[in-house]
Amino acid sequence: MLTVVLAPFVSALVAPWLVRRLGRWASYSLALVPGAIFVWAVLRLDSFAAGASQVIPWVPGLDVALAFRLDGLSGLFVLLISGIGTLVVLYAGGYLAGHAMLGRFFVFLMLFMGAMLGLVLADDVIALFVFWELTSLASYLLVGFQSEKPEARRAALQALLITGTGGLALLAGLILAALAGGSWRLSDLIVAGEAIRGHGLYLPAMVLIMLGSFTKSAQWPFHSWLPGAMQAPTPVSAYLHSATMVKAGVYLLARLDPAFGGTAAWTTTLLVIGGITMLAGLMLALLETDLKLILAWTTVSALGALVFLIGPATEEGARAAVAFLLTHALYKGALFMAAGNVDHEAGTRDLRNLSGLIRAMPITFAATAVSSASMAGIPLSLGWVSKAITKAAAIEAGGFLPLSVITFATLLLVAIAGMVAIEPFLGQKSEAAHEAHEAPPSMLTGPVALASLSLLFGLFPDLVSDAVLAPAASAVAGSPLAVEAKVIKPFDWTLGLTFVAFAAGAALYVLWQRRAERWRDRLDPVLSRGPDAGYDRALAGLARLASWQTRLWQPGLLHRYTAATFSVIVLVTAAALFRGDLRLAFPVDRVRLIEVVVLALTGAAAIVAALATTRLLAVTALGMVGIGVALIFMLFGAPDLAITQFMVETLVVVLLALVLVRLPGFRLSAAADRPRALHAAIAGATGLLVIVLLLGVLAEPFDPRLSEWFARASVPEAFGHNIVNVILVDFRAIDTLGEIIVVFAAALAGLAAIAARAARKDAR
Amino acid sequence: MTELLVDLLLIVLILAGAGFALVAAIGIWRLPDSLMRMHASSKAGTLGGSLLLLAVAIWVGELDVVARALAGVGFLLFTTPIASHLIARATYLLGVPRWEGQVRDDLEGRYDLSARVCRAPARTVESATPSPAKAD
Amino acid sequence: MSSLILRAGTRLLAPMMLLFSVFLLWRGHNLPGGGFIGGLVATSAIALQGIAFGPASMRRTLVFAPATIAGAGVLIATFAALPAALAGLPFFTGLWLKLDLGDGAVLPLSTPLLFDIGVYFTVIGGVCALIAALEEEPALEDQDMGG
Amino acid sequence: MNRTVGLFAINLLLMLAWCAAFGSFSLWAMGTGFVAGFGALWLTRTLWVGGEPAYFRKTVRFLAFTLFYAKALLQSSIQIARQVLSPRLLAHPGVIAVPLAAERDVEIAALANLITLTPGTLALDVSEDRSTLYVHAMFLDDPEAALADIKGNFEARLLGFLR
Amino acid sequence: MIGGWLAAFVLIAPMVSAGATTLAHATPRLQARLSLVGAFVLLAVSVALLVVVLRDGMVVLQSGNWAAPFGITFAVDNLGAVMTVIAAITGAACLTFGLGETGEAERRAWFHPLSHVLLVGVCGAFLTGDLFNLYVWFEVMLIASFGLMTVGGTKAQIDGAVKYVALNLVATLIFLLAIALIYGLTGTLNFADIARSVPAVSNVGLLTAAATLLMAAFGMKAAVFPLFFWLPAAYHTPLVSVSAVFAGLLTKVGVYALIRAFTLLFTHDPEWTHTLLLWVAGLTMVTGVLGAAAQSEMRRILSWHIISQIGYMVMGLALATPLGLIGSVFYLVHHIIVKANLFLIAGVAARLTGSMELKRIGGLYRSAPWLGVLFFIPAFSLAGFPPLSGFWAKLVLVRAALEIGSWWIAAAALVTGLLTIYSMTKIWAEAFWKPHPAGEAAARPLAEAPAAMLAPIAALAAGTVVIGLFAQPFYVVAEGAAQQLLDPASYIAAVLGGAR
Amino acid sequence: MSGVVTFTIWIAWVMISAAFAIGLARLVKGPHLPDRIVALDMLALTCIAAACLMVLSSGVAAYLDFALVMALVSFLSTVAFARYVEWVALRRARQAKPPPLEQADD
Amino acid sequence: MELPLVLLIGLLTAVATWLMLSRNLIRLLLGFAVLGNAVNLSIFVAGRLTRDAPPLVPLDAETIAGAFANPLPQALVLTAIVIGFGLLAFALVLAWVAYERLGTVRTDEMRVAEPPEEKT
Ligand code: NA
Ligand code: NA
Repeated sequence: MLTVVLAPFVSALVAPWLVRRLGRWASYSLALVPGAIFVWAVLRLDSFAAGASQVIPWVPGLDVALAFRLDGLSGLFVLLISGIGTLVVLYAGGYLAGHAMLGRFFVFLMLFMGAMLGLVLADDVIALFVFWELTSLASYLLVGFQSEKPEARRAALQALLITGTGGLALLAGLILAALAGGSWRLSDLIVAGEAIRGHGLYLPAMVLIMLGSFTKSAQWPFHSWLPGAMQAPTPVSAYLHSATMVKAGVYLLARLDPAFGGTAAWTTTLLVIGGITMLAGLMLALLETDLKLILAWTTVSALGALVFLIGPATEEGARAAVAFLLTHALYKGALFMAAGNVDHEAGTRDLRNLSGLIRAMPITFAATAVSSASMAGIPLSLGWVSKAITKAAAIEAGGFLPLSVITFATLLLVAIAGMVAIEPFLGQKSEAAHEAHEAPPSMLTGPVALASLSLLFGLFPDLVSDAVLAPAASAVAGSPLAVEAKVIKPFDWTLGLTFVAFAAGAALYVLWQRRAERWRDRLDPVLSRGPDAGYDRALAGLARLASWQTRLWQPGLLHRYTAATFSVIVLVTAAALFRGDLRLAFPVDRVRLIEVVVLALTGAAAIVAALATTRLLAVTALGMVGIGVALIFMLFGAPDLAITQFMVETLVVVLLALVLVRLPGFRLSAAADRPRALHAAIAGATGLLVIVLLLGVLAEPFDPRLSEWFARASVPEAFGHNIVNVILVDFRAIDTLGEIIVVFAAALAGLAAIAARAARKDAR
Repeated sequence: MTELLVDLLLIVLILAGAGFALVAAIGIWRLPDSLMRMHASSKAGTLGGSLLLLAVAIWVGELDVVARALAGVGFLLFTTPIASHLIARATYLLGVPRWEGQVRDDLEGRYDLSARVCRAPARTVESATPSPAKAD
Repeated sequence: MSSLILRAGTRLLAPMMLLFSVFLLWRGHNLPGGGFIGGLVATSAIALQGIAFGPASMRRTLVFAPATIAGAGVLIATFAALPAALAGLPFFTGLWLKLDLGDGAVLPLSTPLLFDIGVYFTVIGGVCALIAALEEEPALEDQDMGG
Repeated sequence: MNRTVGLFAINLLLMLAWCAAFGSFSLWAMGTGFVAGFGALWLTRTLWVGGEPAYFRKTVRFLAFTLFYAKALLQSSIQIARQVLSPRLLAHPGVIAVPLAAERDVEIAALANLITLTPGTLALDVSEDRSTLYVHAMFLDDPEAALADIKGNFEARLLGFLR
Repeated sequence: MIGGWLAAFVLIAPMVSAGATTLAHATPRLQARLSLVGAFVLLAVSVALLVVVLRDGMVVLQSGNWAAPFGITFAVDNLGAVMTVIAAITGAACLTFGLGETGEAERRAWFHPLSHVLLVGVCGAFLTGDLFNLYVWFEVMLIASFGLMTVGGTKAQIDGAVKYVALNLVATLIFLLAIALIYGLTGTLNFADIARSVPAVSNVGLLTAAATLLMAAFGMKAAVFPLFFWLPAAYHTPLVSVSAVFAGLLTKVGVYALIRAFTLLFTHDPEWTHTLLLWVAGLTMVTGVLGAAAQSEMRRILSWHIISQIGYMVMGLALATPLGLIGSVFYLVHHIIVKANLFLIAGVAARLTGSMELKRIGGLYRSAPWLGVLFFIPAFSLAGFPPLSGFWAKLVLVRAALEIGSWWIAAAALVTGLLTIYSMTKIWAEAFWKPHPAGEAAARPLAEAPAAMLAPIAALAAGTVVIGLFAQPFYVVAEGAAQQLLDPASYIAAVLGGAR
Repeated sequence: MSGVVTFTIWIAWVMISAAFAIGLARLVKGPHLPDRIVALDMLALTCIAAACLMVLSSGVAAYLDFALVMALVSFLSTVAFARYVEWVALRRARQAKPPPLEQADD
Repeated sequence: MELPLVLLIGLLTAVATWLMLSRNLIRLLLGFAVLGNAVNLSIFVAGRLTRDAPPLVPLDAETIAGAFANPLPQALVLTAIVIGFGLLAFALVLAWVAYERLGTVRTDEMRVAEPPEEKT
C-alpha cells in the first residue's frame, strides 16, 4: 500500500519532466499511475471485507507509523480516487493542452492524488492528518492555479484557511481521540468505541473532529470556500469537488462513526448541520447561473446529505451513505467534466448565454443528461437506487422530518437537473453555441465513462452492491452489513412521495425559468451577508486587530519600549518576591566617615547627572560617579577594580569628548521628556526593587567556599599572589577571553558603524 | 625617638597635604573666575597630593613603595601644569568672561580662531606701556 | 591640538605611560595590574598622543592597524590556551616555565602571562581603533577641523 | 649632554655595586650607594679627558633647583591658601606676555610647567612663533617685577640646568 | 579528553577565524576564503562533538584543569551539542550566502570577523556550564550583532540598530543583576553548583525573584512577550545574511538559556516560574503572529513570526513534561534552519524583484519557479504543515499540552499555526503568484541570483525536508536531550563528580 | 602608628571629605565649561589624596597604585575636555551670530 | 556597612532608569553607564564586603592570613566593567552615526525602521 500511496508522489516529481519530453502524451503516461492503482484495487475487491493492513514505522518515538489499512470504506474511496483520477488526468491533458504550466498542474494533481490515497488508506491518526493537510495544500495550489487572477488567489486562500482551521481542530481532536482511545491506530480506536464515548475527552474530541470534517466537507457554515474554489481549472473541480477532497471530511466521519457515533450529540449535530447544508446548497444552486457554480452548490448539498446520512449511525444510514457516495462521485465527476467541455468549447459557462448546444455537442449532452438523471434520482440511474436506500435510512432515522427533508431535496434536485441538462443544450442556439464544437476525445472519455457507469450500476446495482458497497457500509457501521440494492421496488407511499417530488421539481424548473432573475436580485443583499461575506469580515477584522495590537506593542518609540520593559520586569520580579517570606538585612555597623562621604558624593553626582540640562554637566557628573565608584572599590579592598574603573572612566571621557562634540545639545529636548511623573515612578520603583533584592540577599548566609579555595590555591597551584588577576588569567580565563573578544568586536562594530556613516546610500 | 620624629613628620605631611587639598577646593569655590580657580587647583591641589604621597613614602618606607610614591609626585608635577594650560586655553577660546578685577590682559584677542593659533603680541612687553589698572 | 606645551609634555609622558603600562602588565600576576590595566594605561598614552599630534601620529606609533593589533591579541590569548593540549591537559591549563637566571632570580614565563599579553594587545588595539577612527572622521560641519 | 648621561649611568652602576656589596637593595642602601658613587666620581673628576664634566655641576644645580622648586611650590600654595582663606579678595590678576629666551620645545614646556607651579603665576599658552609665553598672574601689582621674576628666577635657572 | 578538546575547538575555531579574517582584512580574497573555511571547520568540529556526545554521553570540560565549581566548566549535553551544530550550519549557510550578497563596502565594514565573533558568542553560550561565563558569551554575541546590524548602513538600519542596542543594553544589565543576586544567594556560579545549592536557600521568595529576573533577561534576548520590542524594530533592516543569522540563532540563544535555567537551575517554584512561562508562551505566540499579520514587508512578517515561534519553544519548556521539552528542542532545531532560510529566500526574492515590500513585487511564480519550491518548503514547515519539520515540532507540543490538559495553550498553538499559514500564503500570493506590478520583465529569473546565495538555501530546504520525512533520528536526539534536561542530578554528578 | 597619627588621619579625612563636597558643588555650579573642568581636575587630585590616606589608614600599600595611575592618567580627561571646548569654541566662532555662552556646553 | 552602599545602588539604579527612559539617546547612554555602575556594585556587594584587605597574598606567603575581600566578585566586576566599556564605546559611536544619518539624537524622531503611519 505504501507503493500505492507513493506512486503518485513520485509521478508528481517527474511530471514536469514528462510534460517537457512527451508533450501531449504526458497525460497518457501519467494516467497509467492511477489506472494501475485502480486495477490494483479492483483486484483486491475480495479482501475489502476482511481488510488488509501494512505498518511501516515512521517516528516510533511518537508512535507514529505509516500504517495503512484497506477495507470496504477505504477501498471504495481508492476506487473513486484512482478511477476518476485516471479520467481526470486524461481529461486535463486535453483541457489544458498547450498550457505553459501543464507540468506544474500535473505536479499538483498527482500530489493531490497521492495525498488523498494516503488519507483514505491511513490507519494511523497522525498519518491520516499528514495526508489530510497535504490535500489542503495541493488543493490550495490547484485552486490558485490561475494565479494571475486575484479571485483565484482569494479563493485559494479562503479554501486553505477554512480547511486549515478545520485541520488544526482536527489535529487536536485526533490527539484527544487517541488519548481517549489509548491508541494511535484508527483500527484500534474504532474497536474501542465504547471506551472513547465514555471518556471525558469524548465531547471535545468529537467537536474538534467534526469541525475538521465540516470545514473540509464544506458544511454550513464553512461551505463558502467551495464555490469559490471553482476558480480552479475544470479538471480540478471535477476531481476535488466530486470524488475526493471534499469527501475527506465525510470519509473521516464515516470512518470514525463506529467509535464516535450513536450518541445524541453526534447524531443531532450531524443531522442538523447536514440537513441545513443539504437544503441550503440546493437553494443556492437554484440562484446561480454559472454552470460550475450550480454544480458546486449541489456538491455542497450532496456533502450535507452524506453527513446527514452518517448522523444517525444506523445500519441503513451506513448503507445509504456509501451508496450515495458512489452515486454522487460518478454523476458529479461527469457533470463537472461536461460543464468543462461546454466552457472550453462555447467559451462561457453562464446559463443565460447558453442554449441549443445539443447539435454541436451531442456526446457531452448525453453524458450530462444521464448524470443529471442520476443526480435527480430518476429511475434506471444509479441515483434511483441510492435514493431508495436513502429513504429507507431516513425512515429508520426517525420518520417524518428526515423523510420530508430528503423529499424536498429531491424536488430541488430535479429542478437543478433541468437547469444543468436542459438549459444549455436544448432550445434555440445561442450565440455561443454557434461557435461550439464537440470536445476532443480526451475530454469525452471521462464524462462518458462516468455517465455510463451511472447508467450501468443503475441498471445492475448488484455489480457494486456486494463487492463494493457492502464492505464499505460494514466499515461505516462497524459491523458486517449486506447492501440490498434493487432497481425495482414494491410501490408504497414513499415511492409515491418520490414521484410527487419529481413532478413538483419539474414544475419548479418550469416556473423558475421565468422567476429566477427576480429572485436572484431580491436575494442578493441577503446572500451577500452570508458566510462568504463573513469570511471577508473575519479577515478584515483580523487585519484590524492585528494592526491595532501591533501599533499598541510596537509604536516605534524607543522610550515606550524602555518604559514597558522596565515596568514589566519590576512588576513581575516584585510579585515573585511574595512567593516566600521576605527577610531583609540592614547591615550598618561601624560606618567610616570617608565611606559616607564617598557614597553621598557619588549619589549626589548621580542626581546631578540625572537632572543636568547641559550635557557637559551630565558628563562631568557622570565622571564623578565613576570616580566615586572607583573609590568605593578601593575602600572595600579592590585596588585592581578601582584602577580599572578609573581607567575606563578616563577613556570614556576621551570617547565622549570625541563624540559629544559632533552631537546636538540637551536643551532642545530635555523639556520634552514627558511623561515625567510616570517615568519618575518607574525609576523609583526600579531603584526600590534593587534595594529590596540586595537587602534580601544580604540577609542570607554567604557561602565563601569559592573565595577561600581561590585564596588557598592561588599561590601554590597558579603561582600568582594577586588572586583577582589569577582568577582573570587562569581560574576563569575563559571569561577574560570572552571579554577581550568583546573589546575586539566592539572596535570592529564601531568601525562598521562609522563605515555606515560613510555609506550614505539610502536603499530603504 | 626616630619613631616620634617620623610620626611628627607624618602628622605635618598629612595635615598639610589634606589641608592644601581643602584649600584647593575652597579656592575653586571662592575665587571669582576660572583662571583664578585654576591657580588654586593646580598649586594647592598638586601640593596636597604630593605631600600625602610623601607621607605614604615615609610611612611605608619600603623601596618599591617609596619609588612609586616619588614617581607619583613626579607624575603630578608633570601633568598638572599641562592640564591647567589647556583649561586656560579653553577659557580664552570660549571667551569666558574674566573677573572684573583683572588688571591687564595681554592675551586678549591674541587667539586667532580661524587659524587655530595663539599669536605673539604685536609689540614686545618690554616696550609696551602697561595698561592702566582697572581695579583699586 | 596644536598646543606646544601639550605636545612637549606628551613627548615625555607618552613613553612614560607606555613603560608604566608594561610594568603594570608584568607585575599584574602578583600585585594590582595585569593585562587590562596595563592595556588601558597604554591606550591612554596612545590616546594622548592622538589628541596632541593627531591620529596619523597615533597610527605611526602603533605600527600595525589597531584592529590588526586587537585581532592579534585575541589570537595570542587563544593560543595561550592551546599548549595544554601538547601536555595532555584540558583546555586553558596553565603551563609554567620558570627560567632560573641564577642567583635565586627566577623569570617565570607562563601561558597565563602569554594570555595576559594577549589581553594587553587586544585592549590597546581595540580601544585605539575606535579613538583613531573617531579622530579621523571629522564631524560634518567641521570637515576642516579634524586632527 | 651625552657625557652627562654616561656619567649618570656610571653613577647608577656604582650604586648597584654598592648595593650588591652590602647584599641589600633597600632604599637606604641605594641612597647611600648613589651618594657614595657620586662622591667617588667627583673625586676622580680630573681623570676625564676634555675638562671637568658638566655632570657634577648639573647635578648640583639640579639639586639646588629641586629645592628651590619645592620651596616655590610651597610658597605659592601658602600664598593661595592665604588668598583663599582670607575674607577679602587680595588679588590683582592679569595676563602678561613674557618674551622667551628658551627655544626648544622641552625648554619652553618645562618653563611653563615651572611657572604654573610657582607663586601667583600660571602659564596660559605659548604664541605660535614661540616668542612669547603668556602668563596669568594672581598678584599683578607690578607687571614689570613679575616679568623680571619669571625671566630671572625661573627661566635662567632652568636653562642653566638644562643647557 | 577528546570530547573536552572538541568542545574547546568549537570555541577556538570561530575565534581563530575572527582573528585571522581581521589580519587578512587587507586581502579580500584571502579573507573570504579564510572566513568560509573557518565556518566549515566549525561545522566539522561541532558535528564531531555531537557525535561524541551522542556516543559517550555528556562531555564535561573543566577548563584550566580546575575542578568545578572553581574554574569554568563547559558541560555539553545533547541539547548543547545539537544547538552548536545548528549554529554552525546556520553560520556556514549565511556566510556562504554573504559571499554572494556582500560587496566590498560590507567586507570593509568587517562583515567576516564580526560574523565569526557572533559564532564565538553563540557557541560559547551553548557550551558553557557557568552563569557568568554565559553572560560573557551573551555579550560577545551582542556586540558582534551590534556591528553586523550596521553593516551596510542604510538609514533604517541605523534606526533599527539604535533600538536594538538600547534595549539589549537593558537586557544585559538585568542579566548581570540577576547574576549578582544568584551569586549572593548561592555563593557560586557554576550551573551544577547553583542547582545543588538552590534547595538550601531558605528565602524562597528572593530566590524566585532572582529567577524571575533571570527569566526577564533571557526573555528579552529570546524576544518573548512583552519584552520583544527590539526585534520587530530591527530585524528587517540589516543585510539579509546578517538578519538570517539573527533570525535563526540569536533569539534561540535566549530560549536555550531559558531552558537551561528552568530545567537545571530553578525548579524550586514551578508554580510561579513555569506558570509564568506558560502565559508568556501563549501571549508571545499570539501577539507575534498577529504582528506578522499586520505587516506587508517580507522580513517584517518573518521577524514577527520569530516572536510567535519563540512562544512555541517556551511553551514546551513551561509544560515541563518530557514531551514538552522534546517539543521545545525539536522546535529550536527546526526553527533555526527554517527561519534562517526564509530570510535568505526573502533576500533572493528581493534581489530578483527589487523589493521586500509585498505591494511592490510579484511574478516569481513564473520567473523563478524553483525559488517557489525553495520558499514553499520552509514557509509551510514554519506553518507546521506536514510532513515538514515544523509539523513534528508542533505535533509534539500540542500533544504535550493536551496530555496534561493545558487546553488553552494548545488552542493558542493551533491558532498561531493557522495565522502562520495566513502570513506565509500572503508572501506566496503576493511575491510569487501575483504578477509583478511593474510588468512581467520586472521579476528576474532565478539564474540571476549568485550561486553562493542559492546553495545555502537549497541545503537548508533539503535539511527541512529531511527532518520532516525522517524525523525519528532527530526525535531520538531531542528525546535524549529532554531526558537529560529532566535529570539535573546526572548533570550535577557529571560536572561536580570530580570536585576537589 | 601612634594614636595621634591616627587622629591626624581622621582629621585629614574630614578635610578631604569637605574638599570632595566643595569640588562637587563647583562642578554643579559651573557656570562655564572651564569651571567644570577645573572642578573635575581638582576632584581627581583629591582622589589621589584620598588614596594616599587610604594607604595610611589601612596599611595596604596596594592602594598607592591607584594613586599612581591617577596621577599619571587623570589629566587625560582634562585634555580631552579641553579639546572638546576648543572644538565648541571653533564652531561658535564660525557662526554668524554665536549663541550665548551659557549654551556653549549645551 | 552594606546598607548605605545598597541605598546608593538603589539611587544609582533609579537615576539610571530615569535617564534611560529619556527620548534623548545621549541621556539614555549616560543612563546605561550609571546603571552599569549600579549593577557592578551589586555584584560587588552580593559577594559581601570586607574593608582594607585586598585579595593579595603577601609576596612571601602561600596564602592570606585573616579576612580578605572576596576576590571572585572583583574579577567578575572587572570583566563586567570592561564589557560595559566596550558596549558603551560602540553605543556612543552609534549615537553619532545615528545623528549624522538621521539628523537627530531624539529617539522619538527616529522613525525610519518603523515609520509612524504604518497600516496594512
Ligand atoms: Na539578541
Ligand atoms: Na531571532
